[in-house]
Amino acid sequence: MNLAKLWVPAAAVIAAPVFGGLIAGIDRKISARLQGRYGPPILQPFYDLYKLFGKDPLAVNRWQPFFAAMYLFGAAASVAWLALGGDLLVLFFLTTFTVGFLVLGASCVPSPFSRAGAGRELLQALVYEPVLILVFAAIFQQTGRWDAAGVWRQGGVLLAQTPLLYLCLFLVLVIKLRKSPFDFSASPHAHQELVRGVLTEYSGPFLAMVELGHWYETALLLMICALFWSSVPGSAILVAATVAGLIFVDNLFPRLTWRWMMARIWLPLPGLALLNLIWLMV
Amino acid sequence: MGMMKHLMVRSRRRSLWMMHFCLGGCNGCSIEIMAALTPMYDLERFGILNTGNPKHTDVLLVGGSVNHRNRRTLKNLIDQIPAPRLIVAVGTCALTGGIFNEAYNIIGGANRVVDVDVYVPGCPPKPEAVIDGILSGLDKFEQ
Amino acid sequence: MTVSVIPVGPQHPVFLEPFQLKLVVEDEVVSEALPRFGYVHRGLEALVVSKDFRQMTRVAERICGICSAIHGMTYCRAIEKLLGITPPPRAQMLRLVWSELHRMHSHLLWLGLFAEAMGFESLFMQIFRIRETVMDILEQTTGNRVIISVNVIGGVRRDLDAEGADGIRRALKKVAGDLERIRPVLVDDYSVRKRTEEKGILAKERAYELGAVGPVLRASGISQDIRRTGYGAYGELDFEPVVESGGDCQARCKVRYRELFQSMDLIRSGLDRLSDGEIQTKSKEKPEGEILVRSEQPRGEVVYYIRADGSKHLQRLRIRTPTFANMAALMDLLPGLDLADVPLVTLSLDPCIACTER
Amino acid sequence: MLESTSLVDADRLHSHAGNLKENGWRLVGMTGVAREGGVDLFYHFDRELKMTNLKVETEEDETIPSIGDQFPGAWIHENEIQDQFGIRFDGLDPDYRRLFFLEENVEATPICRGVSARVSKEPGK
Repeated sequence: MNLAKLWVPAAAVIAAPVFGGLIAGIDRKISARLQGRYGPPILQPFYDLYKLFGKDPLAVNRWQPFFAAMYLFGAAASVAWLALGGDLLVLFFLTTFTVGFLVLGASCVPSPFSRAGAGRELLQALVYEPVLILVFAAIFQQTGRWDAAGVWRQGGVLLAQTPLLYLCLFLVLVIKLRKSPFDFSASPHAHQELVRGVLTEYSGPFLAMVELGHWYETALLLMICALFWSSVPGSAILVAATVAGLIFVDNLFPRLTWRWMMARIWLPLPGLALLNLIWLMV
Repeated sequence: MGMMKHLMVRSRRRSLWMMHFCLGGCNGCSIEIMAALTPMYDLERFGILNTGNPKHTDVLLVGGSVNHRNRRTLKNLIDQIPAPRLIVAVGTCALTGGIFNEAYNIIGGANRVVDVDVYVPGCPPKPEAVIDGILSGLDKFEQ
Repeated sequence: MTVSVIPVGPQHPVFLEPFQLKLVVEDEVVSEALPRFGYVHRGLEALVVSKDFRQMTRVAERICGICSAIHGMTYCRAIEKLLGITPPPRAQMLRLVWSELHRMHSHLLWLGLFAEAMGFESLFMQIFRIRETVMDILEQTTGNRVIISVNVIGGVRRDLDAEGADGIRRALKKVAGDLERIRPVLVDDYSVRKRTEEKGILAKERAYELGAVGPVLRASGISQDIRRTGYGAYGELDFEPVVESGGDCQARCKVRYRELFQSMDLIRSGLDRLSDGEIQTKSKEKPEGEILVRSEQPRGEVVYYIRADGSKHLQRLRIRTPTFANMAALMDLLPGLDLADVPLVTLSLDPCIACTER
Repeated sequence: MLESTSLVDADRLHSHAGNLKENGWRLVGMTGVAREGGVDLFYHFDRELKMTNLKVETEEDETIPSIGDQFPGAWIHENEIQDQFGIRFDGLDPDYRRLFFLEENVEATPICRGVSARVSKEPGK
């Protein structure tokens, strides 16, 4: 094991939340401009996060801080693993565990809003997990490699062969980052039926931990997106376009219901991904 | 250490998550607070975000006068807000009970139940006054 | 099957006001709903004991901030009838203009909150941006944004000069243009329709039986509008109530959207027919007798009952507000709804708790 | 005196209300007005923008039949009257038992001038 290699994941663990926070700040600024407002400064999410760490720690029970920490750890570990160029299948299991801790943290409290949010979070996982695994399978099909480092070195524009898959991945991103129309488990906008759902019962530093974990997840998903055009300028363009698309979709739709998601998205989404995969194989 | 503290004060001043709770009033203050969130006034440019969840709240805007039933609700809400917190009474009713002070179900202003930091007078106060009220309370975070 | 009890309120981001709905939920479907009121109850009807009948105008305006102009007008109309005076025609027409402007601000507020209940932040912001035009014109012509306090017993407190009238016309033109631009999103958009169509259907007969009023009743296909009784200056103007037949959230949204245009028409023709003259009829008498007066508020019919015995203080003031009547309909709608639709359906009735509890 | 108001006995209220319902009248509201030794109850009905009223003169603490079975929207009006005047309604559903708008420490208040208001207020905080 080459110790020098550890610099890369260490740098990624530090850089990823900065990146994720910046994305959140840009998102809030552009959304505000789209809505005809001036909007907060780009660094607003960092002020929010730092302030949250300075609030009184009020935990509902002993498990809640633990699950929040595990969620943060899981998300950070996933980023580190991907930066290390690790196996994509292991990454898949890591992300599943990460979401599991979020759901556990939300269901260990008595609040019905939090529990309902946890249930919806699980349903969301049910929708996007199959797509993620199909995305990884397609990457393997195209490059013959399971490890991210190999995929990156292979280079090339995966996007050219996998437009449908990328569309599915984009929808996964919409779901994962809780953008409209799929923002029903823990929307950043307050006025909704579940009062932030999964995050209802978190407060102060624990909420900050979950928020930080969310930034790691944002960075992770965008890193996966970057694999589809593995060259530095290419992936930069791809990620920027994806983020812009996310912001527009968020502002173009109202929130729909999870019933609608299960009826209209659950099967078609992996179906579309599978179609692309079959096309790659033949 | 000094720098961390300085940064914390700065963050607290820049990032206020607010919640408004309307008590026994006419609702006029409530809609002016809503108006303060929207494009013309845009509270978010000061980092003020409407949360609607006491556990995420830094600043509570109280509108309307306290009556016998909502007294306990208000107290419960305040207890759920983690310190440091800012409590702003918006509108004449929240200040003194206002025009309804003599009504049989009214106890009085918000200060009968909680310790109010900033009073914003007006019936209802204009959104500018609400914004000014919140921002003038920020010095509380200096300590 | 998981059964849980979800207390929505007293503090909930979707409701501006404290009001609790205890929902018994089975697998995110509401099976039972129990409301709890009293968080806003002030007992202002009893204020007649300490405030004289002229001061009560200001109390009536503060029953509810969203419908304050029409509350004030209805109270004044009731007292004027008891005193046996009629306000001059110019005052009547000015009351109509300001009432309809107030209706517009209320409906725009509702449209905005409705968009927000759907989670449609950008539409919410756009609608509130449009609303500010109306608020500005209210402030320009009356000096206040929300509680405009223009009504006094015998007429109105402020006059409107030609410049003010032109300002209103210009503002209306702007609002009409802006509203036309959001129409495709509010009415035709797929995802908005998905959220609003066939949600919370109130059948025609049931709506009538439950005593629903205002846009809720009209969205269920019943043409009822108290303005048609021709009180004040409404008798001089020609208009038809806005009626939709769906009875669902979509229909209620459409009724209010179309009523905005109706209000604009009423204001325009009101301004055109504005006659010159006094704006107040003075009277030194004290009210005596018993009276029942109705008006059409943004949320529907409001009923004032007043009993007076010729002294400075009224004997009894009773106000039946529109949301008070619509509450029964709301409780009838909730069971069987998906949890995600509860805020939307509740909001579609435009509940005003400050009105309900007084 | 209000226009088109008919005075009815409490025990004939049901049949009168039933008549009105069959003829397509809609319950608009109820008003209680306290007088010495009792309460005047008004039931307001509307049909095509015309109003008619029923008036019931009750004694103190009398129980009146609820018209909730004929007009399903009546519960909210009756609960409020029950709070403010102390009249009981028979067959009221849901029945908040005088805790509809008021807390236990605020007693029923006949809200009318000339009749003393009984309110016990405990201090705040």
